[in-house]
Amino acid sequence: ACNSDEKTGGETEDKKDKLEEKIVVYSPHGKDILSKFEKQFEEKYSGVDVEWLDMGSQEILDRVRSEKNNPQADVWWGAPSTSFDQAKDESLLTPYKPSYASNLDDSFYDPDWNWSGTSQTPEVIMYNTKELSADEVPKDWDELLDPKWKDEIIIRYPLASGTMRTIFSAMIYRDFKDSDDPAKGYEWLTKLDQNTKEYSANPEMMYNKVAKGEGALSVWAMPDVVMLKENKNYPFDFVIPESGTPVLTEGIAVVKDAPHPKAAEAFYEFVNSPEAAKILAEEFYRIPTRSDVTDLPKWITDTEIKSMEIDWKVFQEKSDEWMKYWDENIKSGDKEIKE
Amino acid sequence: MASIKIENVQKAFGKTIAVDQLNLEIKDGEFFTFLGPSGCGKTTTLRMIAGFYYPTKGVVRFGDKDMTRVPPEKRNTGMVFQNYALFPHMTVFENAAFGLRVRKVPGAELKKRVQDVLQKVRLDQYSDRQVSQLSGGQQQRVALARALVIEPEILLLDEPLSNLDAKLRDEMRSEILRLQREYKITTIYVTHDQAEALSMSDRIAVFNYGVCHQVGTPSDIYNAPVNDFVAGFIGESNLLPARVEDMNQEKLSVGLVDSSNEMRLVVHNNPLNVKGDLTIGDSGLVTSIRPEAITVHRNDTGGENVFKGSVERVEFFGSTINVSARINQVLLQANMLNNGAGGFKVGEDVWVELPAAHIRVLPVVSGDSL
Amino acid sequence: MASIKIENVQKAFGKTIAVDQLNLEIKDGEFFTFLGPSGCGKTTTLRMIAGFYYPTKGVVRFGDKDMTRVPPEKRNTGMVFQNYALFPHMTVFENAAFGLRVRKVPGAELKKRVQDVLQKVRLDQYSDRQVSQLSGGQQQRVALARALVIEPEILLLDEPLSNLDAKLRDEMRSEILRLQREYKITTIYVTHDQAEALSMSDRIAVFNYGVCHQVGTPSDIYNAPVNDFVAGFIGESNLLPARVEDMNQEKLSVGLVDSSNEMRLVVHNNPLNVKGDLTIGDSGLVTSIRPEAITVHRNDTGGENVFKGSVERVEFFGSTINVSARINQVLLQANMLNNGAGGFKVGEDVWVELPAAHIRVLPVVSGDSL
Amino acid sequence: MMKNREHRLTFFLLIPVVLVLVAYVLYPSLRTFFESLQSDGGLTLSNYQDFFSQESKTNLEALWNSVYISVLSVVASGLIGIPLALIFNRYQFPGRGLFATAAIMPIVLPSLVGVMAFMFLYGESGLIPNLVKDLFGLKEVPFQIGGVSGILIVHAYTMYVYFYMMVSAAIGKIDPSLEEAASNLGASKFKVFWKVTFPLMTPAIVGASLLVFMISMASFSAPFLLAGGYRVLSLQIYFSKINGDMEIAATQSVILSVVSIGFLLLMRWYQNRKDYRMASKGIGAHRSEVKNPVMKWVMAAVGVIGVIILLLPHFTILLLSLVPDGTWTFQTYPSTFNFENFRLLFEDPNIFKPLKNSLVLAVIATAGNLVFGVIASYVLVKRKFVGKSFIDILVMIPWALPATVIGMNLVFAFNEKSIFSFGQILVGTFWILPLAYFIRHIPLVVRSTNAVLEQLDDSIEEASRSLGAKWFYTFRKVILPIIMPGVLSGTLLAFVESVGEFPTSVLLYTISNRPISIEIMNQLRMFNMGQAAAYGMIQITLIALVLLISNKFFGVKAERSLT
Ligand SMILES: Nc1ncnc2c1ncn2[C@@H]1O[C@H](COP(=O)(O)OP(=O)(O)OP(=O)(O)O)[C@@H](O)[C@H]1O
Ligand SMILES: Nc1ncnc2c1ncn2[C@@H]1O[C@H](COP(=O)(O)OP(=O)(O)OP(=O)(O)O)[C@@H](O)[C@H]1O
Ligand SMILES: [Mg+2]
Ligand SMILES: [Mg+2]
Repeated sequence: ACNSDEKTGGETEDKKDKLEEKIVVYSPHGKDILSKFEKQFEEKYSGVDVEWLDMGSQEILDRVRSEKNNPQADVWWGAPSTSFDQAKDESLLTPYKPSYASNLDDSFYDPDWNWSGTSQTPEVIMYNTKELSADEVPKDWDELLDPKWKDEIIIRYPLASGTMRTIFSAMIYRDFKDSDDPAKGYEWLTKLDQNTKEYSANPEMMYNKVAKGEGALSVWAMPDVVMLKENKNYPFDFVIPESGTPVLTEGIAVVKDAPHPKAAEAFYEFVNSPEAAKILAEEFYRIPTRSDVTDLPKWITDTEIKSMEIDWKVFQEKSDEWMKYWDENIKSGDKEIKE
Repeated sequence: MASIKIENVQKAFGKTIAVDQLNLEIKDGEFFTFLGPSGCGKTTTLRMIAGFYYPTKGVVRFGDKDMTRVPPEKRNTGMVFQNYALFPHMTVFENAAFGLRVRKVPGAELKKRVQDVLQKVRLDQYSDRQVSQLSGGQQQRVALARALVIEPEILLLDEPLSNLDAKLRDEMRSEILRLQREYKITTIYVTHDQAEALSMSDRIAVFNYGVCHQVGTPSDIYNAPVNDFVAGFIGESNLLPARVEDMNQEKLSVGLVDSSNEMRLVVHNNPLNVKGDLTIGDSGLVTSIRPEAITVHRNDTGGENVFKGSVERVEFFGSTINVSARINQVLLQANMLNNGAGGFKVGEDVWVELPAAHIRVLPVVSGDSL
Repeated sequence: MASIKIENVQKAFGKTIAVDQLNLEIKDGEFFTFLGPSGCGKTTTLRMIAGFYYPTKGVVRFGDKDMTRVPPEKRNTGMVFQNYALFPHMTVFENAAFGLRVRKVPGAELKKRVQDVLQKVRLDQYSDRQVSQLSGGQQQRVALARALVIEPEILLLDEPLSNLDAKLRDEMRSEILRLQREYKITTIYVTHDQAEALSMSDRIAVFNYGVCHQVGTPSDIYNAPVNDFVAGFIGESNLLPARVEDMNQEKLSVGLVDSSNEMRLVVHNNPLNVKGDLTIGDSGLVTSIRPEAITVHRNDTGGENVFKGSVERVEFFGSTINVSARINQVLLQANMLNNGAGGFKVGEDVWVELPAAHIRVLPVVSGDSL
Repeated sequence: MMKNREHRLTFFLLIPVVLVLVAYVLYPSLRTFFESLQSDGGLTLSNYQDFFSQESKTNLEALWNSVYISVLSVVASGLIGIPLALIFNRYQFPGRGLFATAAIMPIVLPSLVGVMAFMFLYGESGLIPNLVKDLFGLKEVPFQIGGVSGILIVHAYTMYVYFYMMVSAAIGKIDPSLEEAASNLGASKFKVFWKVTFPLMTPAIVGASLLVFMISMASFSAPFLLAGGYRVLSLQIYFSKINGDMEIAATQSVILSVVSIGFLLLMRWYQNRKDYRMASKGIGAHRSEVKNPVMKWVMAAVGVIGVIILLLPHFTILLLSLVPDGTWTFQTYPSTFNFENFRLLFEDPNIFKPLKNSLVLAVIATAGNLVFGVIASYVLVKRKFVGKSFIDILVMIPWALPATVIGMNLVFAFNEKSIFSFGQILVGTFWILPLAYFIRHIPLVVRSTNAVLEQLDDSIEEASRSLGAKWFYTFRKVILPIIMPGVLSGTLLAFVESVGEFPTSVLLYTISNRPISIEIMNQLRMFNMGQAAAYGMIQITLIALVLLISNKFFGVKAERSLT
């Protein structure tokens, strides 16, 4: 009913006194981040009650999809851009162009502004520092295929994981972008599969196994690795592959037919303000997308991320097919029977 | 009001026909008994009256009201189930009190009535027991108490005393009768104990294979059975296949088939002794005579229907003695009181007298009545 | 081998003592009957023999072997449960075949034996029915067939015929007896039917309240009961509280307490008629006389023990007639055959004769035997 | 006018049952079915064609694996649950009551945390294998779970409870004289069990088998966590969904429920061949005393050891909750223990809100289940009407479909106004969750009530009615107390499941009714294993308390109807 707001992104600031009394946020960011921002937002816009539901990004997509006829949420904060693209294709989102649009790199927003990026997540090679020294660790993707890592690699089961899907798709895409043929990539993945000891069903199990030394290596998202290392005392460190790595964009979007569109936009702006980005970076290990955030923590400024050139459109089109192929043809059946 | 009419009722379980073409009228306040061999459809009929089965065909009426499809709880019948059907989760007292609680009888009266009835069935000191802790006979008495206490309009008793000893059975019998007479409860009673049936009932219906053969007062049934099945089933009877050899207004002479036609009996030719119209040469008949009507003599007394035979078996039944004597292939049972008169010995020669007044000539209906 | 010894057995359920101080010896191949009122401990005793209960005290032996704690399946007993205990999930055939299957009897023989036994209990055409589709009596027969077919060493029958009609009961009785004699199966039989008990048993044990009062042959029990309970429980008996008024070597004169001491009976003074040593003035006794021993006359016949009274009730029991006559407050029951001799009428004056040879003087043990 | 009153009664009892089933089960499920017929905008069977003709045969392989795992799960759960039920119901030994209750504890495990507890216990770096390794100085861990056997172990572990509960309820209803008759006829203990006791428990075993079969068909966490690559249908559905192939997911769901329903029909056929009503004359509840004292203690020991093993995962969760985050990462054994996790949890002033929500939701839903389940079960078992099989299938569908599918169905059905929701939009309101739990657990109560109702002799009801008691009075005062053990076992299961329910909760919860399972999941997602475990412990304690209390009640009731 509120589609008229579609193109009025810039005016939000002016109308903030007319915000709805409430805003509902779906987000996988967890209690800590969400309650912090709830408090800050409510301080700023008194009279607006922030409600958030904390759940996995896949569940958010399910939920938004199934609530299509009767949306409950206003803002969906946090998911890889691919999820948003999927949601966009199912027209679950309302385009909104934020005030800071000019501070976003092209790759950090949807051309139609259905979503925009809030943080970037480079994928890295993660290793157990008790098992391996920094010199031993593979420096690039291809080194993972070295037979000496046989049964040392533990990987999160890729189908259910946005991170892993991105990495696997990227491995195929490296060749595909030129040859338009995934065969080479499949071959690469087959070799990786041969070195892989186990596919873990969820990240916790993967961390646990790598930490306990059941395997020494994995591939995963950098902020998580940093967080585990810094906050949870896991014996982890990471290597950014030399040849470049896919960098996922985590985004935010306004849900189509959101019941509280104005407040939604205010929140959209709020959590991506430079101050917010800084808090996210410092306390929650998230690398901002905005180019105008200064004073970032050392772990961000010190790491040089070589981003892989990726056409996310292709990813979105092909990755289901690729993953399906991997699932049905590459993944070796004996992996699950380990006794 | 509480008369029961069963009109043309049939009950089939799949292919088995348990009750067929039943027509009964049970009068208000009557004590009516169903007699019949095991599996003949007594329980099935009771259950149709209680409302647990719907007849496949036919109508059940109480008074003039069609009750065929009225639910059991609206019939005000009290039933003692053949398998007791006690409530396992209740004590003896609670079992007995159930019907009264349903009727919202106030506490004090309820207590009194239940204690009364439990006392009548000699279970007063068991009232707090779980029913599973009772012996078989005690359980049966709980079932009886439970049905009696509500003083229903119609009492349906399915072998309610089968597991009680003779003494207790006697007491319970009088109790049931007392209640029945006092409150004019129409009572239908199923029993296998013929003495019970004959002594208690106003009328009796005799069943076989789902069919009712005869309805009548105890002495009707006993003394004037309509066919060989009834004669054979109720009480002991010597049933001997026979043929009409000769007849006149007064007497009939019948030849016993089993005796290679050597034995002829004289029978009074009147409706009490002869069932149906007969002519000379008729066969497919039996003569029936009760063992207790037969007298056995040590010496030839002469006279009508006296035959010489020899003792083949002597059985001792407490108050009575049963003597089986064989006369030309025919085995006859005679019953006599054990009044100290010296018993007969196996092999001894005796003269057996079959008083003509006690012989009945009946049609044969059942293949297996003998 | 399969003799059974029960030594000093007691069985208590919590505070209820169901069986106390029981000592029995049942001989190999004997047909032994338990008689007693409902709840007296018959089933409990059977269950101890079958091995379902452990005695609280005492020992159960088969032959010389202590079986007290041997599990039931090692006892080779066949039991007909008072509640049938049929397997609801099996057909009639499967129920009957169970014991044979357990014994691994080969298929063809098993089939034959089961069909045989089902035919004997007249259930051959029901063999494929689920037991829930049978009538009460049919179920009881399945229970019987199931126990008989295994031809056990010991057969325990807990009121196995209570729900059968007289005809069938007769047949089943003979079948049980035949089997018992043929295979020399030690059999313990519980029944409430005294005629059954008296006619079938080698010996009988009479129980009351968990205590065994008398063990003996049927005629022992019937003709020479040891106390008023046995006399009163087995058969009908006129039990009259009495006091020894006078006695000599040959005769005893006892005064009936109820008659305000007006009636005196002459009793033969020998062990058959007098139980225990008596002296003049002894009370706490009863005289016992069977109804069938009493003769009722229309006119004064004179002689010993003849009293004038009047008829108070006449009951018709098929083959017999029961006359109750009152003589100076004392009510006497007399039994006579229904042999056509004209019945007595209520109120009529009669002379009642109590033959001295049939009167017994017994000690009183039970408060409630009357 | 109905033909007669009995039919009318059946009819009246059927109305609510059918209404509820049509509104909340059939109607939503049909949406899934139609979804599965959708492809390229039209209605076709092409999705099904694809399913079966797919080149790589992964779907067929998954289907086969699912069936295989489910059958094995049924067998394994039965092998644990039935003996435990026998031991705890047939033998009296010290502490029996406590252990009998403890045996229910596996269903108390929060699903994901529970499986993880298993990994911590028995995985390659798990406590037990390493303990054995260190104790005996082995070079390698002697064993570890994972793969198919891992799934089976976890399934057996969590699902035997269905057998345990339902068989326990049914055992008490078996007329002991039947077993006595069998042993009297010479059957050994084993034979008695195999030929009499076991067949007489058929309704309970069939019920439990159905529940276990279906729940394993739809089981998600265990195959996913323990054997991520092993293809089973429930995972295929999940992957199809996250791949965005909603039609394929729907197709796979439909096929999954068809298989489950096939199993249901098979079981029904098996059970209906025979009669299980205890129809002895009188009440043969003379409890047999024949007990071998040695056996008794052996049994007791087996039972107790069994229960200790069964409680190990709970201890593991306790352990995890006492280990502060970050101190048990690479170490084989934890070294630091304190209440840090609990402290962190309790700092949040809203900590008790989810607890309260879960309890309230579960109570509402379970109350509904109780009423509905008992009526539905009664109608199904004791009344005659046409279409019984259909109703039976409808009753089981909420269990045959994966929980997420049920959740989605509900969303689709109730995010618009409909008569079934009294013209309200239910999605986004408080009531959608209790409704979801209610629907989800219909089969539990119905099945467990069926199990005891099948054994009930009809003449008990007749006796009551001939004494003048109306049907409802009879039902309340006679039938219900007798079948109480079965009703309670189902209700307890439903309650416990409701408290821990996750897959539908996550789709349907709102701010106002956020349940505890969501909370645990979120902690887990934030890698707060310790706090998740602490939350798990709170949930376990809570449910354990409820169980203990109700078991007291249950025990009293049961005793009265058994002795
Ligand atoms: N489990 C039990 N708990 C308590 N008392 C019991 C139990 N079983 C039986 N009794 C009592 O023990 C006594 C004897 O019972 P038993 O079953 O042996 O009687 P019975 O002689 O077989 O009687 P009936 O002829 O009525 O079957 C009865 O008074 C009964 O109430
Ligand atoms: N549910 C049923 N299905 C099929 N046949 C049945 C069913 N119930 C009873 N019958 C059959 O109907 C016939 C009559 O049964 P009913 O119970 O009325 O006999 P009954 O006269 O009470 O016998 P009993 O004296 O043995 O109790 C029997 O042959 C029985 O096998
Ligand atoms: Mg019957
Ligand atoms: Mg008994």
